[in-house]
Amino acid sequence: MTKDAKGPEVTLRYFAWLREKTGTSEERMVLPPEVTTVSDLLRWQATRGHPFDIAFTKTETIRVALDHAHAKSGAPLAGVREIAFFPPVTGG
Amino acid sequence: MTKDAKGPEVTLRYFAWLREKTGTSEERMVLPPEVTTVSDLLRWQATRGHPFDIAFTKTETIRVALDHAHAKSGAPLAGVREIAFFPPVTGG
Amino acid sequence: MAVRVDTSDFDVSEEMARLTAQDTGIGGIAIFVGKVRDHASGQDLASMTLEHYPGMTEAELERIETEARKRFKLSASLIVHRVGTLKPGDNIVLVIACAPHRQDAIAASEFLMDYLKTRAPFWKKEALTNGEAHWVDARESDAGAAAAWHHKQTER
Amino acid sequence: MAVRVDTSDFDVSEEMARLTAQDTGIGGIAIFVGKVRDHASGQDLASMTLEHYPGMTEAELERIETEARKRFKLSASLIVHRVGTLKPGDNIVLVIACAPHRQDAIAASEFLMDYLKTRAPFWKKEALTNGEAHWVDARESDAGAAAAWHHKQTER
Repeated sequence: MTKDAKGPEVTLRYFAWLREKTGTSEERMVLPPEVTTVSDLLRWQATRGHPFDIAFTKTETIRVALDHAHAKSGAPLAGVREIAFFPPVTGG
Repeated sequence: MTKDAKGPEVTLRYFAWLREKTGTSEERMVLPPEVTTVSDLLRWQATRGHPFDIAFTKTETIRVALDHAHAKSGAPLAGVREIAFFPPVTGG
Repeated sequence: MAVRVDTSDFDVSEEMARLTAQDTGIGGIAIFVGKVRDHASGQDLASMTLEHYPGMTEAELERIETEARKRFKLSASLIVHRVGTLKPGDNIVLVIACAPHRQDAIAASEFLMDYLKTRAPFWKKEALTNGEAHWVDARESDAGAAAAWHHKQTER
Repeated sequence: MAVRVDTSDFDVSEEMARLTAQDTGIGGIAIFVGKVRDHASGQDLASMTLEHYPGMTEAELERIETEARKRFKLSASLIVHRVGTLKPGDNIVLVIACAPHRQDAIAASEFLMDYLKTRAPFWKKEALTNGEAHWVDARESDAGAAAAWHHKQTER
């Protein structure tokens, strides 16, 4: 790839049991260059070690939002500033 | 018929434009013995002369209730104490 | 379960509070409020007068509620229908259905409205601002909506 | 059209009055209120805590309202959703849809609820009287109800 090795910083946010299991509500970081889609990101989270490995074991129960909008697993991360992880919603 | 020539008195009630066209909201009378069903009664009303003849011209737009319950044209009148005539309802 | 015919207005919050008081098993409340519109068939409306058949109205509304209770799992319900002369913006009818589950509450409120519109003995007379007045015609679509429920029951 | 996320309670009559003020073209108002039930999966509930995703919640609720306005002829609508810790009997959510015609109001309120339940980023955590606490699982039936609307659109 011809782009810079270091991409822009993004904000990662965690809600409900993902917040509890990761012990994290918000973090800022530069994602590895090979992480370019939502599904890449979910796989990468499981490789970050404890407690992320446990929180991201069953990724089929995890939903992702990019810049405040629901995103599918193939959605690209390029240009995104805020990424959120949460279980299926249960409001109403 | 072996029954008495004079049946029991019934109350007839009229609502909405049937009340206005007949100039009657309520009347008490003994129905002729040959009037035994709702459709008999509708036909008979049209023979009573002015203003009933006009009010009961288009009987397909007239609904009938027997003792506070909707009735079909074949419903028998025997034992009924209150009969109401009105257009299709428009509440709600 | 209650029905009421009233010349005076209703307050939705008050009626809701009365229906749900001390029943914390209720999860959903579906409400419908019908109001007088400012126009009728393209003409400006001055007022609307609602006539009803005292005695039959209450009996019919109770039959409609009883049928709703058979079809849906309800905790409480209420039908209030106003009579007399109303102005544009005034409330005409209130239907509230309370149930443990949302789906029952919503379906019951629709059922109550559809049946009320085709079976409860109320008649509307509209007075226009141009001085004319006429009795409102029954709408085919209302009869269709009620008939669809009958069909639904048969299908089961 | 308005959406609101609030820790405090709402008053249905007040919200209704605000939505309908000065619009006498409204003929029907459909309202849904969701409440905290006193039990969950057969266990007694002590309280329920609602978490949400500030920023996305408002954006998503506005998208849901915009979609409803495209599908139905609406005069006004409102979604209020509470967050924080609630007790059995407390109100959780309020949806109001006002329309010239009854059918649009009722269908829109159902649509808003179905979409809200599957798309708006709220999460419920239930605390039981026995001391246990757990996050509520999403219900398959809710996803099915929202999917049915999508199907409806495709059919047209």
